[in-house]
Amino acid sequence: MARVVVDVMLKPEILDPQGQAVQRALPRLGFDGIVDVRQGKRFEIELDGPANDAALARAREIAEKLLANTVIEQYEVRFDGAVDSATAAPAAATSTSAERTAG
Amino acid sequence: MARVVVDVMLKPEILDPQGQAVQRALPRLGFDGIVDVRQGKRFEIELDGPANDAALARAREIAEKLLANTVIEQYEVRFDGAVDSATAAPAAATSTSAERTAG
Amino acid sequence: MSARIGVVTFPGSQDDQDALRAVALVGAEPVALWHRDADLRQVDAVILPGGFSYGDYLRAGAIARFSPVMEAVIAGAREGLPVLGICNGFQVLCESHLLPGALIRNGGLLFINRDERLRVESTATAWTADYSVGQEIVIPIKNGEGRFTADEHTLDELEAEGRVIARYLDNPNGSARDIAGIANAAGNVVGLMPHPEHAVEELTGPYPGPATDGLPFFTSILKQLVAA
Amino acid sequence: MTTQPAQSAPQHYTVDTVENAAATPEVEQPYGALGVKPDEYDRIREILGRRPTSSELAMYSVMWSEHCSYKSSKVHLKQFGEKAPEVDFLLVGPGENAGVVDVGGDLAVTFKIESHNHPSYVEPYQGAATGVGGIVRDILTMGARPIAVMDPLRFGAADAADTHRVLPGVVRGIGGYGNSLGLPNIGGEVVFDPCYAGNPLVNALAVGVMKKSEIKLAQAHGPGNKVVLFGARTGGDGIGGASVLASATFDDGRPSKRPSVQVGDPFMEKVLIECCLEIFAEDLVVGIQDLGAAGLSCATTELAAAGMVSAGVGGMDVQLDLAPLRDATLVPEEILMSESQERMMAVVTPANVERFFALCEKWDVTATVIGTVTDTGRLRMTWHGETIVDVDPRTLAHQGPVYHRPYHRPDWQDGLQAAVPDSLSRPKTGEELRETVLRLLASPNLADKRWVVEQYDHRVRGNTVLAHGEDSGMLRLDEESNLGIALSTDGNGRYTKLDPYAGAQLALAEAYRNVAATGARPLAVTDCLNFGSPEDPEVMWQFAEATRGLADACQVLGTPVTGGNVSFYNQTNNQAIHPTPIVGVLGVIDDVTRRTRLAFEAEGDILLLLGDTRDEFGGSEWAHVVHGHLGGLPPKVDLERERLLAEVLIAGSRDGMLSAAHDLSDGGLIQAIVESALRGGHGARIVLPDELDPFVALFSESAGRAVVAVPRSEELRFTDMCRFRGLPVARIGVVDGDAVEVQGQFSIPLEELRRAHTGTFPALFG
Ligand SMILES: Nc1ncnc2c1ncn2[C@@H]1O[C@H](COP(=O)(O)OP(=O)(O)O)[C@@H](O)[C@H]1O
Ligand SMILES: [Mg+2]
Repeated sequence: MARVVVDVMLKPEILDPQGQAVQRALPRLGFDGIVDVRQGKRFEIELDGPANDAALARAREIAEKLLANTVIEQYEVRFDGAVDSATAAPAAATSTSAERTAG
Repeated sequence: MARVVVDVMLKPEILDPQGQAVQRALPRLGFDGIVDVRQGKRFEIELDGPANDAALARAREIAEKLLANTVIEQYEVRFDGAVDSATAAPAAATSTSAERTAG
Repeated sequence: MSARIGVVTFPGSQDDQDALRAVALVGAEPVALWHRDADLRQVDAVILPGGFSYGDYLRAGAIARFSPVMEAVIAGAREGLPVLGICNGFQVLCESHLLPGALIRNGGLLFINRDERLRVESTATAWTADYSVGQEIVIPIKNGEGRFTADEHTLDELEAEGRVIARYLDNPNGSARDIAGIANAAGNVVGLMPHPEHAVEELTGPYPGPATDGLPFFTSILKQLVAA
Repeated sequence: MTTQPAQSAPQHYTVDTVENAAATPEVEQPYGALGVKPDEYDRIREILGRRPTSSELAMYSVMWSEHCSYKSSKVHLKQFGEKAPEVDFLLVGPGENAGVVDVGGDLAVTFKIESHNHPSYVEPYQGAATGVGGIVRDILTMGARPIAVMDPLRFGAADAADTHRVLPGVVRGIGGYGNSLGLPNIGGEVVFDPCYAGNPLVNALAVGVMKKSEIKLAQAHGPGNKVVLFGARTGGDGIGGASVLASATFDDGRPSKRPSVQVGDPFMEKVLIECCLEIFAEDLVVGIQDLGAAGLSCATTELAAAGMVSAGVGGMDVQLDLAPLRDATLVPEEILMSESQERMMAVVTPANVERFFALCEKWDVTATVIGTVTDTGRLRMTWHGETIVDVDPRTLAHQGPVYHRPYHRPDWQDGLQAAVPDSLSRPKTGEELRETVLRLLASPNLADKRWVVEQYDHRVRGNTVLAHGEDSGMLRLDEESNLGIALSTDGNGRYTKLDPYAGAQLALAEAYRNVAATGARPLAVTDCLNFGSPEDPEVMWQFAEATRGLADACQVLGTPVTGGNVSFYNQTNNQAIHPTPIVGVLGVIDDVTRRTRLAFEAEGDILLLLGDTRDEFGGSEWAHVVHGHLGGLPPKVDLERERLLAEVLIAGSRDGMLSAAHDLSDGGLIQAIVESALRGGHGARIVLPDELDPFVALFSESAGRAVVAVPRSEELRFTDMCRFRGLPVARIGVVDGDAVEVQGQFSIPLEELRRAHTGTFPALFG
């Protein structure tokens, strides 16, 4: 079983009203010194088969075709390091690959 | 400047209609062998000051208070490894800390 | 002869019955199309209606774009088949790359249902010929992701080619250049966030009115098809 | 076919079989933690002649809960039947998923209101969303196409921090779910009062339409017929209580957490609706039931029990392990209690099963045969071949406990009623009256609710004739004949606190008046009774009085209660909310093009005040906003007057005499006039009757009143009709100009009124 994470974020040049709303709310909640907030989507996908390059390529295809609208979004695909539990090991530790595309 | 990523996902026991809609669509697009899809949110936050434990603690507080609805969501806070460019280094490489809470 | 105008129902479509009603009101023959059927049943034009296809959880229109019916619609549109995407239909057209740009979350983040004043900018399309350029009309919007966005180059191109078909007079959601609707270069494919099918009857249209400013979208296409 | 194979049983789980239960009478069961009282537990043992299995105990605990069995309210709700007026249009009365009313032609309308108060406090978005989803499934279950929703809401103080957490989420949830179902939201209420802090009220009403011949009932009969579970998979939603059973019956190795909050999937519900309607159209079901509170327990027992009652024989065998699961670790007790949303259960003849499944496949809806109707008189369930439930379903569904809870009039009631508002300082000068108008207009309860209702789609389906901002919502049912219906919901917690009997009647009177004001004839009632704890005798007294008042008033007005819902335990730290009965009235109108709007549309129209104005400020909006005062008695109830007023309003609409009509309620005459003026964009010149004190004339909340605008040419005909019928009518002014002017007192430009009225919500929540 391969667990892949796909992060989809609006391209930097696209306005992000959700991120901006968060940023505007923060000072009111007493959080200062927040320079920028961007909000995107995170997908956790479980695929049949081994966690190899082929799995990653499949996930990338899914991201390209469906999960991201590459007119406005960019995505990043990588293996999920964090294991299946609520108390997690550092996500970084077992990540083996990551890439980002500007779509 | 500290760049922190907050991943917010529905708790595993909570129904995820968004992920299910994606999962059901995939076979129609020719993607088989997808066992599970969960969809959540990803926030990229830039904070003033150094990327130290205090910054992470602040981000965690923001996540707890605003970004995650801890009744149904859990979150994970960590430094963003990927630098600010579209061609990315592996996100994992520079991550220094990550934790997940079940809220 | 009467024109056959198809309205696609995706799972999660909501305003399909309303589009069918508007088609019938102007005297065209309404034809219900199903998302799983690649067969367009010999319609002369297609409307992609409003709603929340597949729940719109991922992105509005993202999944609907891949349905069998859309393969036929995309192929037809490239051959000149008139297609009108209303709200969710507009989103589907952008996701299908039949129209440029994308529709993102409204500026205020909220779903907005409101009667909007629009200015018609182009009558050189299959769906707007019955208006006059500069005409001010009232058509309701109802959406959460209706903010049109595209890169500057695309926007300039749309303007230069006269493909902006309507603009908001009181931009409700931060749409780029107040754009409410656009057309493809050939003018057969039109996408519009406001809902003309909800401005076709005195009884149910915008109040205090004018209530029926949406009718010309449907009379335009009917006249073109009957003339053809 | 989307049938899925049975899952394998989770490891470590020890099945508590019927056989085992019979053999181990001494096993201690955690009934107390499930809310089952010791005497109730004893009765279960007596019914079964043994101890219940843990699955049976799970079922009894939910079916005999207050929520499902109405054990505290039953003895009072009975009056709705006993005092029901004789009518010929009631096709299905209380007891089914929703009442059904004959509206003429071959059409029937079903409608019902329900609460989702507590879940909406815990998780406002999902709580409200699933509240809408639940009531819509009730309507669908009757065989009807759902055609609209409404949402009466109550929140704590508008400026309280928690209200800013709860309200935006609730509104987004109602919109998010309702809009995604393609259901217009045609009305509702937003009312603030500190008493609802910690206990917001989220009531949702749904209405549907069907052919009279297509009414469906929740009954399982015909031995050999198949029991089909379809829609969403079953997850661990809303089974907090089941954990005690779980811990008693198995050990480790499974997720410890069960979701306390249900998440709705409106897309699933939308396809479920369309799928069911196609199934109904082909007449493929014998009986159908939605899965709401108590989930599978409720659906199986109610179907089986109703089938036995109506057909004389019946019963059901269920293979519980066939239920498709979202979480494979769920055990039977949890599956039985799960409240996962967007599920339905149907009884289908074997001959129709294939077609039924084909339609499910068309809509991508998961469907599974999980059981069979029998003639054993028993509801039996197995889990991987072992029998875990064997009961008479009627003992679960119909023979739950009935409580005659003690009640008494609170000691403080006299004091409250004695604290009359007469000594509160009243505005006297024109300038003071002017300020009071603007202050009330901008107060949260009277302010413009556009910020809320713009988040709701009220147009979808294209039959919405009237919606927000009008006295009632109105829908066209038939495009040929223009037959339509109107609906209004109302309820005033302050009035009901001052006098529960009168308060409930005033809620009905207001909704009734609102329906009539649009030109529709009020027909029938649904109600949602929101109260504190029934274990508090003072709350129970409020409940007894309110139900008695409502039942009596329905009898007088000829509008039977067709169904409703009771929500108890709305209290925090022993502080109960104001008793808040919300009443929904359904009316019918033969020709929707004759509807009356409330807007002043034509300059020169004559303004007439119908009804009597008295010095009545107990529980008024003025006393609340200006003085923070609650005391005295609510406005006098005169149901005969309400009926007369309604007749006049309906006749005026039918005969084309009215340009506008607006009922008078919170805020009194001036609030109504300002609303009508703002909506139509025309001002008014008002000349108050000499015999009335200006403050009383403008702000009193006397019931049984309306203001109408009539063209000059119709004035005589209309006033003659009023006099002939004995309804007091007074000419109070004319539609005119860009201001609301009260002669000799003040004049306020429409723009200034509009700013006051529309500024409040954006400032609070924008
Ligand atoms: N306040 C009430 N007035 C009239 N009928 C009521 C009231 N409360 C509940 N009922 C009726 O009791 C029956 C059971 O109610 P409920 O459990 O809410 O139905 P459901 O199981 O469909 O949700 C329904 O027919 C309902 O209409
Ligand atoms: Mg029900």
